[in-house]
Formats: sequence, C-alpha cells, structure tokens
Amino acid sequence: MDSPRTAVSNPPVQPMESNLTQRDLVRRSATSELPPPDRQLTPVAKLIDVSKCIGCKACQSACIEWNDTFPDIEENVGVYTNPHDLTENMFTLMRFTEWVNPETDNLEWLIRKDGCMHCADPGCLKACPSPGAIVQYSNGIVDFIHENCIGCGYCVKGCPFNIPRISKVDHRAYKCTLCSDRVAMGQGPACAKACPTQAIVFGTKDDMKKHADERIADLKSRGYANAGLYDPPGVGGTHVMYVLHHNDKPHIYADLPDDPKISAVIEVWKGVTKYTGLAAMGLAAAGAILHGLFGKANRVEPEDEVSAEKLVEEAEDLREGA
Amino acid sequence: MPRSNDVQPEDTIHRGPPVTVGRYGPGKRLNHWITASCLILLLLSGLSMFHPSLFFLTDLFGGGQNTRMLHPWIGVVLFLSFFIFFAQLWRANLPNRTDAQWVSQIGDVVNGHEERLPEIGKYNAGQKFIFWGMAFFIIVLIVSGIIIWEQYFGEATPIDVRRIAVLTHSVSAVLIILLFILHVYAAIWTRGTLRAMTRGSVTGGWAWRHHRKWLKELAGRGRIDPAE
Amino acid sequence: MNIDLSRRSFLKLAGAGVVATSVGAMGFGESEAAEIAHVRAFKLKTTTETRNTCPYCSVACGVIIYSKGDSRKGETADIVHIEGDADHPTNRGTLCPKGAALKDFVKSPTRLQHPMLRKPGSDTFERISWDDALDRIARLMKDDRDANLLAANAKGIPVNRWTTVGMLAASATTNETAWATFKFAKSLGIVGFDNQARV
Amino acid sequence: MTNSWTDIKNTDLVVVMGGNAAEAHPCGFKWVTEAKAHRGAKLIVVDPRYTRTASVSDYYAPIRQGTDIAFLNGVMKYCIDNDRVQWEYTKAFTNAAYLVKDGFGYKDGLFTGYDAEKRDYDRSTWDYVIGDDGFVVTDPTLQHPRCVWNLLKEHLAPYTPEMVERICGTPKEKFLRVAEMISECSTPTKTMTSMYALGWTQHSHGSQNIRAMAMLQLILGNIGVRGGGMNALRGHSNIQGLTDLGLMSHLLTGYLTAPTEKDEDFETYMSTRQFKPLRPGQTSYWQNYRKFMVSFQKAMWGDAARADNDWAFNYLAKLDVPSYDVLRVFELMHAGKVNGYLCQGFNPLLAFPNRAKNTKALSNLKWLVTMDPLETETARFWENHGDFNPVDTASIQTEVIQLPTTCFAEEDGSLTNSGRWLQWHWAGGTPPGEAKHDTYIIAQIFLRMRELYRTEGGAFPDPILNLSWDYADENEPTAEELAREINGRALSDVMDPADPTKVLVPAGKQVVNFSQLRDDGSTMSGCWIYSGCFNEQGNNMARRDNHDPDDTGTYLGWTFAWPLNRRTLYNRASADLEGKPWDPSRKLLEWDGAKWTGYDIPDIAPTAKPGDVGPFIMNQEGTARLFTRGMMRDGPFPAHMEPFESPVANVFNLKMRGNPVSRIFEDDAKQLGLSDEFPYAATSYRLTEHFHFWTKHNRVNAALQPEFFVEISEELAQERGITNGGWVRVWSKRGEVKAKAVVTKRIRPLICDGKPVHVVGIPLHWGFTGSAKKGFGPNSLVPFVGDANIETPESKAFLVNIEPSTPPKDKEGIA
Repeated sequence: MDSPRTAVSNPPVQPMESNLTQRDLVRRSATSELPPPDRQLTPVAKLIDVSKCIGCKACQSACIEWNDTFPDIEENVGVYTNPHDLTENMFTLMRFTEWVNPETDNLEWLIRKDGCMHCADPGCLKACPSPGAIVQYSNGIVDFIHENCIGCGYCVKGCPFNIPRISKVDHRAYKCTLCSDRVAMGQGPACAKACPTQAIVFGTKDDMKKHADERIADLKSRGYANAGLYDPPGVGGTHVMYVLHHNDKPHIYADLPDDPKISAVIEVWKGVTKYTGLAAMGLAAAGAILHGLFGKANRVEPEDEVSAEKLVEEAEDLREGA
Repeated sequence: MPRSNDVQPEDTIHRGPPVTVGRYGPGKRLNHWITASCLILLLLSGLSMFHPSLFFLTDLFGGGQNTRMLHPWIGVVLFLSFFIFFAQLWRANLPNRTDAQWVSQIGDVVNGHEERLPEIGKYNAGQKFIFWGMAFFIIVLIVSGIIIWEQYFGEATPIDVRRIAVLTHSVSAVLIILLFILHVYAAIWTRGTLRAMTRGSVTGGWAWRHHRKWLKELAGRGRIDPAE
Repeated sequence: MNIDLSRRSFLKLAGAGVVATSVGAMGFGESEAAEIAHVRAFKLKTTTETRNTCPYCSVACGVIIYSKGDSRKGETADIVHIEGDADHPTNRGTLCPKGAALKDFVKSPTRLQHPMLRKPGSDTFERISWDDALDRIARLMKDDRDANLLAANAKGIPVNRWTTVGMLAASATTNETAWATFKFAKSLGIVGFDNQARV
Repeated sequence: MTNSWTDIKNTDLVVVMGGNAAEAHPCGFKWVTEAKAHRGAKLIVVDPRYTRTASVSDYYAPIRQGTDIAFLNGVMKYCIDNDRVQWEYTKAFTNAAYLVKDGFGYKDGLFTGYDAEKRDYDRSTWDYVIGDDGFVVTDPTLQHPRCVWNLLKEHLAPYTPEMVERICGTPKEKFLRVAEMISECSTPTKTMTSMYALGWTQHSHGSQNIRAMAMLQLILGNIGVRGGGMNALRGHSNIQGLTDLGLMSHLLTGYLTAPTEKDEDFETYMSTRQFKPLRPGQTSYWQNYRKFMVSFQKAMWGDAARADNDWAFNYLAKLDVPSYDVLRVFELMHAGKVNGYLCQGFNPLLAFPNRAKNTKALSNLKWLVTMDPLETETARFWENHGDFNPVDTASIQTEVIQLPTTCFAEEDGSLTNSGRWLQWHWAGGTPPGEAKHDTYIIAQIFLRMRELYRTEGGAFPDPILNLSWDYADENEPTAEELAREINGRALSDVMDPADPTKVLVPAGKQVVNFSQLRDDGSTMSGCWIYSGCFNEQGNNMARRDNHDPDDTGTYLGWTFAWPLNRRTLYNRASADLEGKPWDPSRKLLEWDGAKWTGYDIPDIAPTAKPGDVGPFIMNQEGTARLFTRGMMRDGPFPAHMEPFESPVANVFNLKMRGNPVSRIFEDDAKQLGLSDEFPYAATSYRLTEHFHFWTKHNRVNAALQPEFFVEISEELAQERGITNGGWVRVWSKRGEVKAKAVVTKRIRPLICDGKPVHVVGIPLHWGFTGSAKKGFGPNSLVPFVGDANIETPESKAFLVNIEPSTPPKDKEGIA
C-alpha cells in the first residue's frame, strides 16, 4: 500500500562480487570495436517526482557522504540553491525557482534536483577522446572511469545538460555515477534511499515508468492538466527521469531543456570534422609526397647562377663608374 | 627605382663565385624553427585528442593527462614566437599587383615555367598566402584554445560559446595543418630553398630564378659586401 | 538487534528492480576482479553495523552506523558511514539532510576532546584533568548549597529550595541519562531546572 | 502527538499550521505524501511564509503570525454555522452539555475576574454547576443557555470571515476555502490531522493556539481516530522524554507535579491531586496518583522513604512561585541572584530571548559548567568575536568549566519520539579524546558531593545522602540499570488484589507495568507512565518487529510506546457509543460484546462497557473539555490576543497588549517596541538544512546553507531599497543583527485592519562557532516574555526595523 521505496533492504557488509564489470559495457569512449556484452542487464532508472520534492537537500547530503566529496562552504547570494552550481564535489543540486503561474496567479516554488541524466545516447561519451574514460553499462548507467580521464573537458561540451565538472585538483571529470558502486551491490543510489518523501525512487526503468503513470494520474486529479514524464527522446531517453507538474514547459524548472539533443555543433565536430579533416590531411600529405616523387622538382639552372653573377658585376661597375 | 618593403637588414649579396644571397639572419631562423617545432608538437598532441585512432600519440607526451596539460602551453609559446617573426616580416608580405599576376599564372608556377612569370620580390603570392594564413589560424586557435582551456578558463564562458570554440579549434587546426603541409612541400619542391632557413642564405641563381626583383633591388642598392 | 531482518529482505531486492544488477554475479576470481574492477569499491564491505536512531528531531529515524572495528568486542570503533535503516517503520531507510550527514556531525572538527577551564577574566580555555574538573564542580556546588539552600520557609515548613544554582538538561540525552540527571538535580533541591521543552 | 508518525498515512486532510513539517521533520512528512498518494488526501498550509511544506500543498493561505486563535475560532464558527459538526461524538465525548456557573462571561477581550494589578484572573466563576450528587449538571439536549456549547457559540460569534481577514490578513475567500475543506471532515468517515510545532507554542498565548485546534478537532470528531489527532511534532530527539521524565521546574516524573509551599505535608499534597470523577462511573485515572507518587518516592529514596516520614515528602523542593522556568532563572541571574549554572547539551546564549540580557546574566555568574559534545556559544560567551559577540572578555569574572560528552553514536539508551515511542539505540563508535557519557559526569559530581556531605556535613544533606544509587558500578550506571529503575520493581511481594493469597509480583522482580504499582511502599517506579518499558519480558524498547497487520500503521511490535504500548491516545473515541468504529475502513478498536478488541491497546479498561465509560480517562469528566474551567490562566475558551509586540492593536480591546495575564518583568516591559519605531512583523524559524545550532559544526550542512540571512518580500525590499543577496541590518528594541537579504515572492505583505503588514523572516542556526560562516541568531531581537501558562518565549512574533547595511566585522586579526 505504501509507495515503492528505493531501499527495501540495508546495504550488505559481507564481501560480494561487483555486478558491474567491463563485460557489461555497451559503450566505451573512443573505442570502436567493443566486444558485445555477454548478458543484458535490466535497464534501471531514477525517477524524480518534482511534485513530491520538498527541496530538503537530503539527496545532496547523502551524495556528499556516500561519495566522500568536499563541497566548498560558500556565501549566501540571495537564493536557497547551495552550492550555487554543480561542482566536482557536488554531483547533484536542488535548483529553486519561484514561478507565478500565469493561469492561477498562485506562486509555485519549483524545486528540481539537477544532475547527470544518464542519457541512453550520452553526449559526454561521444565527445570523449580518451579510450575508456566514459563507459555505458547495459543497465543504462553512464559512468566516468577516472583513471582513464585526461581532463580535456570535451564531455562538458558534449553533455546536452551541462553536467560534468572538471576537478581543479586532479584534473579529472566528475558527475553523478548513479551510485554505480551501490547498484553493483543491489542497492539503490544514496540520494534515492535518503529522499524523505521518496520523491526520488530507483528501480527498473519499466517499473519507474509505471510508477510515474500513477503519480501523473494523481497530479491530473489535482488540476495539473499538463503533468507528465520527462524522458527526452532527443537523447534516446534517459535513465534519470522527472515527473513534472508542467511537462509542457520543462524550461520553467531552472532551464531544464525542453527538447535536449547533443548540440549540433558537437555533432559536426565529432562527425564531419573528424572524418573530412583526417581525409583532407591524409590526401594533402599523400599528394605532396607523390608529387614530390613523380613530379619534376623546381631546380635552379646553371644559367641562373651565371645571370646572377652578371647582375652583381654590372652593379659593381655601375658603382665604380660613378 | 621604387623602394619596396622587400629588403631586410640582413639581406646582402655575397660576391661569388658562386654568388650567395643572405636571406634570413640567425634570429629569424631560430624564431622560425621554434615556431616550427611548436607547430609539430601541437599537431601531434592535438591530433591525439582529435581522433581516437590517434590517441596513441599521447604516449609521446607521457600520457593523456600530460598531453592535455602541455598542449595549451606549447600553443602559447608558438603564438609568441610566431608573432615576433610576424612583426619583422609582415611588410615584406603585403600583397601587390604582381601577386595577382602570379596567381593567374599558377599553372606556370606548378610546371616551373618561371620565365613566363613577372619578376618576384622577396616573397611570391604563395609564400604570402601561407604567411597570412598561418597568422590568421594561429590567432583563431589561440583564442578558441584559451576558451576551452579547462584548467584556467573552464567556466569562464557560457557552455554554448565553449561548444563553438571546440569546433572552431578543431576545424582551424585541420586547415592550418593543410597549410603547413603546403609550406613544407613547397620548400622541398623548390630546391635550394631549405638552406635559407638553415644556413640563412640562398644561391644567386636561386634568387635570380625565383625572386629576381628582390635580387635586382639588392644589387641596385649596392647591398653587396665590400671586396677584401 | 535484528540484523537478520535486513539480510532476509536483501533477497527481496527484486522488488526494487535492481535485482537484475544484483543477481547472477559473474564468477570473477579476485585477481581478475581487481584487474577489471570498474565501479568504485563498495566501502561498507566488512564494516560493523550498529542500530541507532537519529539524535536530531523527534521523528527519531532509524539509522545504521557502519564502523571499522566493533566496540562490543572491545575494539576501537571508527565510524566510516551512517545511513538510514530500511527496516525502521517511520523512516524506511530515508533520512533528511541533517540525518544523512550524521557522520560529519559525529566527526565534526569542533567535537570537544578534553575538559577545559576558563579562569575569571581570562581570554582562553586551558586543559584541566577530569578529576580536577569534577572535584572543582562538586566543591563549588556544595559550598553554594550550604550557603544558600532555603531549608524551611518563614512558617518553618521544610521547603529544601536551592535557587542560587540552576541547571538545564539536554533534551537530546537518553531517558536513562535524563533519569540520572533528574535524581541528581531534584535531590539537591535545584528548582531552576528545565530542558528545551520550555523554549 | 496523540497519534504516531506512521498513522498520518490514514488521514484525509492534513492541516499544517503553526509548524513546517516538510522542513523541520522531513522523514515524518513522508507520511503526509503517502496519505496524498494513496488516500487522495489534501494538504493545507496556513503560514506567514510560503514554506517548503506549502510548496507541496494543495492549498496555501497566508496568515499574520500570532493570530491563529482568530483563524481557528473562525473555522469553528464556520463549522457550527454550517452544521458541519460530528454531533454524536461532540455530545458523547466532550463537555458540550455541561452547565457553567452563572457569572462567567467574556467582554472587551477579557473574561470575568480580571485584575490588572495582579495581571491575573479570579477564576472562581470559570467552573461547572455541580449538583447535590457531587456530579456536574448537564443538558444533553444542548438547549440550556448556560451549557458549554451555547457559551462557546456565543464566544465564537464575533469571528466572522470578515473579522478573520481583518485580524489575520488572510483574504476572506482563502479563509473560506480552508474552512470549507476542514469542515468536510465532520463526517465520521473523513478525518483530519493537525501537525503543529513551535509556530504555535512560541507565543504569549501559545497554549491557547493549541487548545483552539484541539477543540476544532473535537467537534469534528477527529481525536482518538486513525489519521486524526493533535500532533505536536516536537523539536529535539528526546524533548518528549525529558518532559515525560519531569526534567522541568514544576514537574516530577510522569506528569506528577512538584509540590508548592501550599502542600505543607504529603496528605495536603495528595488532596489536590487525586481527582474524583465528575460524572457517574468515570475512570478519572488520577485516582491512582498516590500509587505512582509513593512508588516514585521509593525510586528516589528507597528505604529512606517510609510511611512514617510521609515517604520522604519533605526531601522534595517546594515551589514558592508557579515555576522557576528559564525566563525566571535568567531574570534572577541578570539581577545577580544566581551564582552557578550547569548547562547540559544546551546553548541558552542563542536559544533564550534577548541575547544581550543573556550575556549580562551569564557574566553575573560566579561559575558556569557546560557539558556538550560540541563547542557552544554559551561555553564561550566570554570570548570576543567582534560584532558577532562584542563582549569585554577581561571584565567577565565567570569561571567556566567545559566538559566534553559523548553523542548518540557513542552511547546506549532510549529516546522518546513525538509519537511516544521509546526506541532503544546502541553505541556504534568510540568516543573522541577524553569525552565521557553524561551519566558518568552526573554520577561523578553527585558522588563527590555526597562524599563531601558525608565528611563535612552541611545544609540538609538527607536527600543527597539517602538518594538511592545502587548500581553495579556507582561511578557509571549503565543504561539498562537506569531503564529497569524507571520501569520499577516490587520491593516486597506484591499480592493479587483479587486473591490476597496469590503473589502477583515476587520481591525484586520488575513490575509488568504501572497497573502493578502500589501505594504501600511495596513497589518502586521512577516514572509510572514508562512502566512496562523494561519488565521481566526484557527490554521492550529494543523490540524490532516491524510487521504491521492490515497496514494500520500501528506497529505494536516495534519498541515500546507509553502508556502501556498504546499507539493512539483516546483510541476508544474511534468507536461510537455502541463500540462500533465510526469508520469501518479505519477501525482501531471495536467492542465485541465482552471486551475491546482491535489493532491498538485500548486506553480504557478492556471490559469497560462502551456506553458507560468515557474515552478521556485522565479527565475527571471522562470527556474532553471544550471549556477548561480554571485550568488555564488565560481563559476557558481561546480568545484572540495580539503578541506583545504587534503591528496592529487588539480589535477587541485597543488598550490590551499581548496576553493580559502573561508574566512580564519590569525591565523587559520597558524593552518592548512599538510599531511606529519598529514597523515590521518578524518571526523566527528553522531551515531544513540545519538542526538548531548543531549542524553549523557539520561541513556538509554548512555547505548546503552556509550563511545567516533574513527573508523579506519584494515589496519591502523596494520600500527599504534592499537588494537580493545584499547586507541588511535588522534591529529591535533589544538588539540588532546583520544578515544577507533573501528577497522572495514567498513572503507577501498582508493587509491587516486596513493597513499593510510586512513580514520579516529570521531563521536561526548561526553563531560564532562551527564550520558555517559566522552569524547571528534571532534571539538577539526576541522579547523576554512568555506564554501565560508555560512560559515559552514569544519567539514567533515580534517587531523589528530593517535597512540596507554593511558586512559585520569579526574580531581584529580574524578574516
């Protein structure tokens, strides 16, 4: 009778095998031929029901504690959003928006938990030049393998949601891992377990979609005609989804993209540029070498030398004559 | 005879035989080679991050992290050394009427029929094109490069700007590499050119054949070292 | 402490849907597992669990303390993590932003380590031994009580009232501590005795 | 709480007023979201600010702080006028039908018997008409003009929607919408729960705020039922426990009251406490007072408490004033009449009103002892921190001893949550440095003092020398030993009253619960209401069976709830006069013809026939009180009273200021501000990222809410030229603070009595110790006056002024 809960059990303390290994990879950054995974894990998803969220920041707190990060103690700048942006030490962030509904003239305090959306079609992974720095598991988790990260920041540009952050200390990219270490042990992410109202729940993507349908029905019954599920197709759907009371205008939730896609600029860069670029450079080099080998070189003829000497003498004579 | 910007201080004819003509002093040559080696290092490190198939090149720099760290600094060095070079040579590379003529007869250039071409000053249109091309792309690369230099300017600009910068940077990199290939090739194809940047001088014949106007101007101005 | 309960329900993971990732673990040997170790090592492995409740508000959420070392075995127990207790009926494993960060409350840099004394007019605290501190307090209290206890009122009725020393009790201490504190304060006749419930 | 956190999922309507559950009690609030998700329950928030609770509410109505009584009286009037009353419940389970003495009345905002000199009422007329049989005279038809119901209707008459809007600033249509939604819960099959906290208690009329809602809940039939009740969320983890255990000036354990000078001896003391039933056949449970009191005295003084010495009654301090509450003690301290102070896990410098006065008071102490796991501002009150604590250190002659204690993670024991669950916890970590358990510290001070009294003698040593202290290691009693003492045991064989030859409890055995306590000295129990927590079955507080048959949310197998493991108080009221549940789908108890059965422990005798015994067994009436006789100093009905510092005058009596019977000391009266000088209505509150002054020591919470701020409306910001994120100075008649300004749409000006009222929100949590940025607490501004009945300071409604400012300066040399 209660809502689905992320934590049906406490974490194990007895040694257990990790269930997320290289054998479960479906994508690996800068790697063309990846052996197909020998099993397909059930796709998982984190569902964030913005209408149930009380903006308490338990998710941020749990995230910091589980991942042992050290966000800075900043200043108050007139908002509740703290830290003020995602950082390499803050993988998730409550973004607060005071929005007056033009239809009702009532204030609505929109509070959205920002963080990695774990796109089915991950822009960060596509942009990454370092083999194996970004991986995608067959359950949908997109994870950063920090040992392989070179800190170039391409993932930041590749991400349609501008999520990853580069550490100023170790120059590696950081973001929400969907607590891959917990999921590998059969646990849900720390934020989802902590969430007091279970506005954040974690399970199979199918279960989460079913749960979302119930929530949306409840919201519609409370007058939110446009309530809906945010699972943007532009990035092949995501493994972090939102239930929004105003799904017709996601942008009111602290600029959540209405229709996120991997930026066209990035597509061109990682597509056309790379291949035509390589081709052009290759052809030019090859052409030069061929022409060098078979074309006739432009040599200086002996008479050129003679002409030059003549010129010099004439010039000399001219001077003496003067 | 009209005075042109073609004559640099160290341009002097050395009485032969064989006649040689000083073209680049030690300063300029050092400068050129610093720029050249930076460009090669940037090319290697850049390409390693440009396409996965070339990632192995990062090993040359001691791994990806080092490559990522070194690349921008090499870029800064190149920028500085190239623009010292630029300051000295930009006048000599200002286009003039004969350049148009030269370009219109590019066929004769490629086939080596230089007798059909007008007399050329210190630089022909092709050399000028490379000079200005290099200058332009180096500026584009340094600006876009700084924008995407995570270590210091990571969040200095909006994400959209950074996205455009990363594309611009790679496109102009490709183009400057093409330019670079052309430059190297021309220098090799036109025999007797390389010594200008090694020994600093060319043979009189080379000057007569390729840059007769420049040679005549030197002679006319008596830029000939005195007899012993 | 009913840890079994969570062990049993661990198998119910299917319900949470993460079963797919939790069952059918591939049999990697230790060395190989290390070599392909991909996700972060699970940090609660081989820690000691202790059931506790959150000390903040009076929802009293169940928490589990994870420590290296087991104090019940006389070992030093170093707390490495604190997380909600999924078996607890009220919070079901959830915690608020305060509860979720309990570890850093326990390990706060401003946790007090030693008894300290500030002498009148001084601008600093200085270390003092427990014995000296406790003897000093007992002496100060006895002297004041002897001097100021109102044993009987004007009508000669015993009132055993001590108003020149007051005490505030902590409403985050246990009932058992509170009972000991109550006996102590009321037997001395301290009437200026209250706890946070008043404010 | 009358109910439990998990029971909230059974409700149809949640009214959060005088609290902010989502922010202060997020995990308890989970059960509100469950009720919404699975019962389609609605959530109403009435608050001066649009809080995080409001952000998930179905309906939000603004209200001016301190005017809740007017609002609630208005709702009660609405329900009565529109016949939205649970009549059967009201007639059977409340004192609506009782007749009240002639002479009682209400006029110009005052009840009969007011004495302006004494600031007190003569309450003799505030009582029932008692018949010759010694019982109250009633009129079950509710026709009699002097019956409570008709007096109530008369009392509520002025509270029209227009009057509510005028006083509270709540737009009429918003008030009516709320009243309408609430009134729907008058049907037996719809129930509402009230979740409140310090938003109601921290007023000079706090007790009456709560009474008003309790009365509303009674006429809607929502007390004692699943998903109903009056639910005080409570602040600290064991604030319930310390109150139950009587760690207060005017209490003993289990709500036995401290003797006063009037109680010259034990019998006199008992004579005013063993209440006889006021209606035939009622339980009036306090008739057992003597059993609990004697057992308590035995727990305290063992063999030294004997029948022939009045059970050592004279060992107890007798009060000459209603209580030596914290305000009175700090007033005495300020006047130099207190020499020493022990401060256990408490930070009064930031918690008590009028910080300047607190600093002066503490500086007058000869010595101060603090026991705390953390640094506190109180322990360092003498330390100069520039603007953050501008004191002249050298001139402060107080000796301060700071003792490091363990925290929850390093000790065993039980805490009582707001649902009255006594939950045991276990130590999971090794204490840092030399930190010691509080019990060790208390034991050590006690033993050392006892030794001094043994060797030196001294003033009335008997209560100290004879205090029972028999623990395996008297230097550090264990939690189990103390818990067993609280539960109580037989000191000599306890016989079965039914069969005097049968031993019920052999000497030395734990009593099963308080039903086995005796008044002959054969039993002892530290706290009778806790009896049953640790009996011969073992430590019931450590029980962890989390099964919940039929999802009722009662969890009888989980730990122990007082009294007698009962989860919902007054649960007999969940069934009608025949003993059938009002709402079969929400059954709690049922009369099966012979006894009460169901999901909870019945709170009347299991065999007490439904028609005979009323549900409210602690009351002499057996019913709940809509009219409280003389039991509350400020009136038997809740009447609108303005805060002592209010932007508008009391519309019922323009001259009346605050609560007419609240105690206020002379100097503090002089320090009250007026609205011409201090035009803005300030209120104080907690934020969800922090817990009081503890979590500012925690790097994580400090990062989530780093710096002290005040919240104001865009309109006020405009009016005073304040920019969002800029520095402001906020000052009252008593002091000033500097803070960042958070300019928000969540606070809007209210129109009260025709003029705009701007609200200034001032969170607590910041001080000059810890990881967070240094800041101030609202208590620098709060007036030093409390509630008329229990002296809780008026921290929720006071007047301030505000202006743009510059950053505060720390001590020289500190960045």
